[in-house]
Amino acid sequence: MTAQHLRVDDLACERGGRRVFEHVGFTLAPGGALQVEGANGAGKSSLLRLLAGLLDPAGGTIDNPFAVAWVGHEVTLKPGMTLLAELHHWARIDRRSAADVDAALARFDLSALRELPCSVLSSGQRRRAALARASLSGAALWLLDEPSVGLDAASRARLATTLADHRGGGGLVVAVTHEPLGLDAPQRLRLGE
Amino acid sequence: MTAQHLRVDDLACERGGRRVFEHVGFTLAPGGALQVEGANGAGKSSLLRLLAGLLDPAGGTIDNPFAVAWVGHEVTLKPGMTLLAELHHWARIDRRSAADVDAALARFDLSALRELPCSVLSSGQRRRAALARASLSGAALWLLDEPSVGLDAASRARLATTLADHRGGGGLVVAVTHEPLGLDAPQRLRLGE
Amino acid sequence: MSVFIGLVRRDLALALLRPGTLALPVVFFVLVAALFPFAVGPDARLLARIAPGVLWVAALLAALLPVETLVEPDRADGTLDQLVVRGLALELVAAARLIAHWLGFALPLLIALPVAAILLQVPMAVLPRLALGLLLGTPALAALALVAASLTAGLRGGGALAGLIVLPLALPVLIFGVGIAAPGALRLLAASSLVAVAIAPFAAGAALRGATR
Amino acid sequence: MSVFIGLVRRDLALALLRPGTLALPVVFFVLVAALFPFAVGPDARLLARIAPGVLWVAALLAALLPVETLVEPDRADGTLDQLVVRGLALELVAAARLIAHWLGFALPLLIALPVAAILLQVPMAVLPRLALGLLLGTPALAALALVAASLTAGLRGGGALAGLIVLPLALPVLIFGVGIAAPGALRLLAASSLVAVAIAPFAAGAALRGATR
Amino acid sequence: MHRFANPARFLRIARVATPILTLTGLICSAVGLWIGLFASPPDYQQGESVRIMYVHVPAAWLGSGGYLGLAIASAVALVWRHPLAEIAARAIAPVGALFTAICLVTGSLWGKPTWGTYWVWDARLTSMLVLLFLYLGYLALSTAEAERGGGKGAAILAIVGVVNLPIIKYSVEWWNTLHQGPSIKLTGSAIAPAMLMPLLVSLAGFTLLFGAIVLMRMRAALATQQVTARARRLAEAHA
Ligand code: HEM
Ligand SMILES: Nc1ncnc2c1ncn2[C@@H]1O[C@H](COP(=O)(O)OP(=O)(O)OP(=O)(O)O)[C@@H](O)[C@H]1O
Ligand SMILES: Nc1ncnc2c1ncn2[C@@H]1O[C@H](COP(=O)(O)OP(=O)(O)OP(=O)(O)O)[C@@H](O)[C@H]1O
Ligand SMILES: [Mg+2]
Ligand SMILES: [Mg+2]
Repeated sequence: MTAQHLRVDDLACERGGRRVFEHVGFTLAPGGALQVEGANGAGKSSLLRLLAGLLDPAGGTIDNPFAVAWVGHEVTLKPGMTLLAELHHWARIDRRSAADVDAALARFDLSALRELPCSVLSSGQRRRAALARASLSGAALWLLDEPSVGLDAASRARLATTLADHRGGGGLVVAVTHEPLGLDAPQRLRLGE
Repeated sequence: MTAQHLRVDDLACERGGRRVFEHVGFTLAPGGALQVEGANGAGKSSLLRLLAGLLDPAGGTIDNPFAVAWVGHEVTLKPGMTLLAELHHWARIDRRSAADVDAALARFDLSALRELPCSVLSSGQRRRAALARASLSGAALWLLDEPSVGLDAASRARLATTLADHRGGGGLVVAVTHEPLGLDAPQRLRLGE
Repeated sequence: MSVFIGLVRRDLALALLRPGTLALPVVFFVLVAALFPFAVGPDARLLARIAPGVLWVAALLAALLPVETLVEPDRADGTLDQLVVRGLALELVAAARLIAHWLGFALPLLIALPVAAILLQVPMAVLPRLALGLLLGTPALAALALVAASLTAGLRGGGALAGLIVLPLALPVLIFGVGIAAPGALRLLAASSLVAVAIAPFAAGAALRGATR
Repeated sequence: MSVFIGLVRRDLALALLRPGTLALPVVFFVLVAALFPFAVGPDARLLARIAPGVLWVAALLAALLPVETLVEPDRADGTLDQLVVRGLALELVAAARLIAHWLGFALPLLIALPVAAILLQVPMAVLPRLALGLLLGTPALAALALVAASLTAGLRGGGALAGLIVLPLALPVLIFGVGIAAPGALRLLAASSLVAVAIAPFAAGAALRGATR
Repeated sequence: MHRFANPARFLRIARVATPILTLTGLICSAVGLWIGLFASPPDYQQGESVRIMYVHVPAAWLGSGGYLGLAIASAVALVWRHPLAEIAARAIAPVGALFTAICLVTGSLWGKPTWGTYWVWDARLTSMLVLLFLYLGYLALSTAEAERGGGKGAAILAIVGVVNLPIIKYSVEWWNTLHQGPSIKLTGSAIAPAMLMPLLVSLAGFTLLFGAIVLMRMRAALATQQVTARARRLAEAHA
């Protein structure tokens, strides 16, 4: 039998009674990456929500055998909590160790900020924290909504290598973006054409 | 006598008791643009807050004779309100006409969405709304924090022309960004070096 | 001035978007009124005696319910920044919010008053005086709630913290309000409302300025 | 299971209930109890008689205070999304939130009880019964508040209003609560709490699933 | 006003003042309490229980006096942005709250034998209770603000609270008070010199101790402030 794939077939999406897109289909193998592009409002985030099971399809099928890590537009950090406490909380839910947390912090150069309350982090530092949370979740399929937004050059490089490593380990990436992410040879999907 | 300038001299910034940057100074003439760059956490947003008077300098002086339009990291739209209601509200405060609102909506290609509640707008549509609010405020000095974040190619082009028009009319722009904004011949300021 | 009215209108519109916020105090108010007859038993005289006090405490506590959503959202989503940048005095903003909050919280309460009064078997003759008392006293409560909300914006433990701040300051209002039978109490009530309403915008404004920093 | 405990711990931490800061809500309750003597006068016998009512008002207030911040922030900032994506049942999340909410207001209330009792001149003999009544009844209040909060999360207009419809269901609990002297009242309290707590996680979970869509 | 603005100078002065205040304070209160508890006559109607007075009354005065100090410090912090004023206010609050609590406890302990109950809703008792609540409100708010990284809220609250104090005092008119009125005046006190003397001595002692504790807390606060700032710089240095 063949390895498992993420299979999406003839997918249609409605938001607020309006058909946002339809006839979207693709297949993604382990190690693969899909880069989703399109104008504002084309339905990129909606597609990600469908893949994550956060939204019900208006038509078509999604066959996703993989565990999912989610980085949406919101960074989802509680202001009062320290960065470390936040990551530990999610790591516990994902059954990951403290070592994994430290590794993720280091991966996005956040180690020095670990004790700061999230309310004082800068926008890029927050985004990096959200990426760190996904990278330590251990999930195979990463769903990233404009992951490079607000990142400085160094962090974008880190993101690129992190994504490459993840794919190297057989992980899958579906990333929405308006600018290159440094994914090598990604499949491309343009919505709203 | 000479035209008025935005003058910043030997500025220092502290957040949470920590010195974020110091010895920052520049002068911006009407029609001028300053592009602020630097790593995450270098203090770009803090600098904008200082210029906007939303933060008190830890040292140095800011001499700003201009009215300010502010586009921060937050888009500041109330979920339940329609896009039109939001812009009308701020336009009333800025003593601008309904015609100005329509023009701003058109400028960022939002006219079709005017009746939608802000909660359903996509991230890029929201960001465009925030830019539209600034562009109709009639203020001379625009303070923009990563204005191109989440915008599609077409919207970035619109942003660039809008900024050019504003400068052409004698307006000033201070923009924080990690990527080119299409400003022509901007002064550059790199923080955190 | 037109800006000020615009702010009030806007605050009211936003409040109407979340009628749950408006209804919650009323629900609480009526529940409390419905509760006491069972607490003190059928003795009507006793009930009538405590009724004004119960209603006032209920009103005071009801004013606290929306405290966590009164200003914090505006701080978190950058609304305050937008207002400050436009050179609007936060005192003005606070004053507008105060009016909107009073309209949104006191009016429903006054409408619910007859129901509560019946539940507490308040003689109809007393009702107008009670209503008048609440009418004169609630502005002070709204003012205190606003100040507390501004002081605790963005802080942990909003509700209890705000309560701890408001309740001691609200005591005079409560005392005057309950003692409306006493001569001159109404005047004292109005006076304390005046003082509270006069001070609140400045206190709240200063607190908000701190919160935007 | 460890995940569940983790969720409760987290909710407590977010609800300011880091060990030590329990003091804040405790003081708050003492303060609420202290309001009534101001309102109904210092008559010791009268105070002792309304004491159960007072305590239940405090309980109701504490249960309702956070209604607007109990789940809505988690919806708005994407926390619910993160939990759903991890395949956690929202019923589980709701149950954890229910426990945390109850611990967050009922515990301080019980701790404050003795002091409040002195202020309200409650004979020490009655105290245990009062405490038992609160212990048995407050879970129901927490459950109702959670359901209301979940129903209103993300909704505006009519929907948000509809969420409050569950709150009047608290009335029976309150009535049993203040009537604990009556035979069988304690059993009724326990029963209503059991029912409410059993149903709430599922109702809330379903509501939350709707809110994330 | 700004002579003490610079923490260094303040620290120098405080380092000398603290032990002196502590020592004299301990001596005075020890003497006062000893005379009060053992070497002074029992009250002709209250008997031995009157001895509680030597703790109760000073505590009461320091409780209310402390709040005044708190409000003044807060005002200075708000108006002149005096760096030490806020620290002073935050140092005073818990101490004042403590003395207020002592007054309440000793008072209600005294109440049992004299009034036959621990608590009555009497104007003075009530007003003291409210004062305690004001203290606690200030404490809660100031700590919460410190968590967020500063703010003016607590200072504002302290000042607004002072506006409320006289109002609370006038609440006497709503209740007939059980508590005795002022019997100690600058001229012609209605209290036996044998009782007055130890009372005043222990009052002096408590006051000195109050000052000593406040100074200690201020020094501690300044120290931690510097430490955390340094730690922050180190952490962020390689951020
Ligand atoms: C919880 C109960 C009590 C509280 C809160 C309380 C509070 C106070 C306060 C605030 C003062 C200072 C008055 C001032 O500012 O001049 C005071 C003074 C005093 N209290 Fe109490 N008190 C309590 C119970 C008692 C009892 C039971 C007695 C004895 C019967 C008592 C005897 C005195 C005396 C003799 C003074 C000094 C009178 C003067 O010169 O002001 N107190 N108390
Ligand atoms: N809850 C909702 N109800 C109704 N319409 C919605 C809702 N959410 C989104 N929409 C609409 O669906 C369309 C797609 O939204 P979506 O967020 O997927 O766009 P997007 O491709 O992510 O855009 P962006 O690049 O700006 O993020 C938008 O036009 C938006 O107005
Ligand atoms: N309220 C605050 N209290 C303490 N420190 C803060 C606060 N706000 C920001 N900081 C710190 O100040 C530094 C600068 O923050 P700022 O938001 O200006 O960075 P930035 O240059 O805008 O970064 P980005 O590119 O990620 O937006 C950051 O290290 C941040 O942790
Ligand atoms: Mg999107
Ligand atoms: Mg920034």
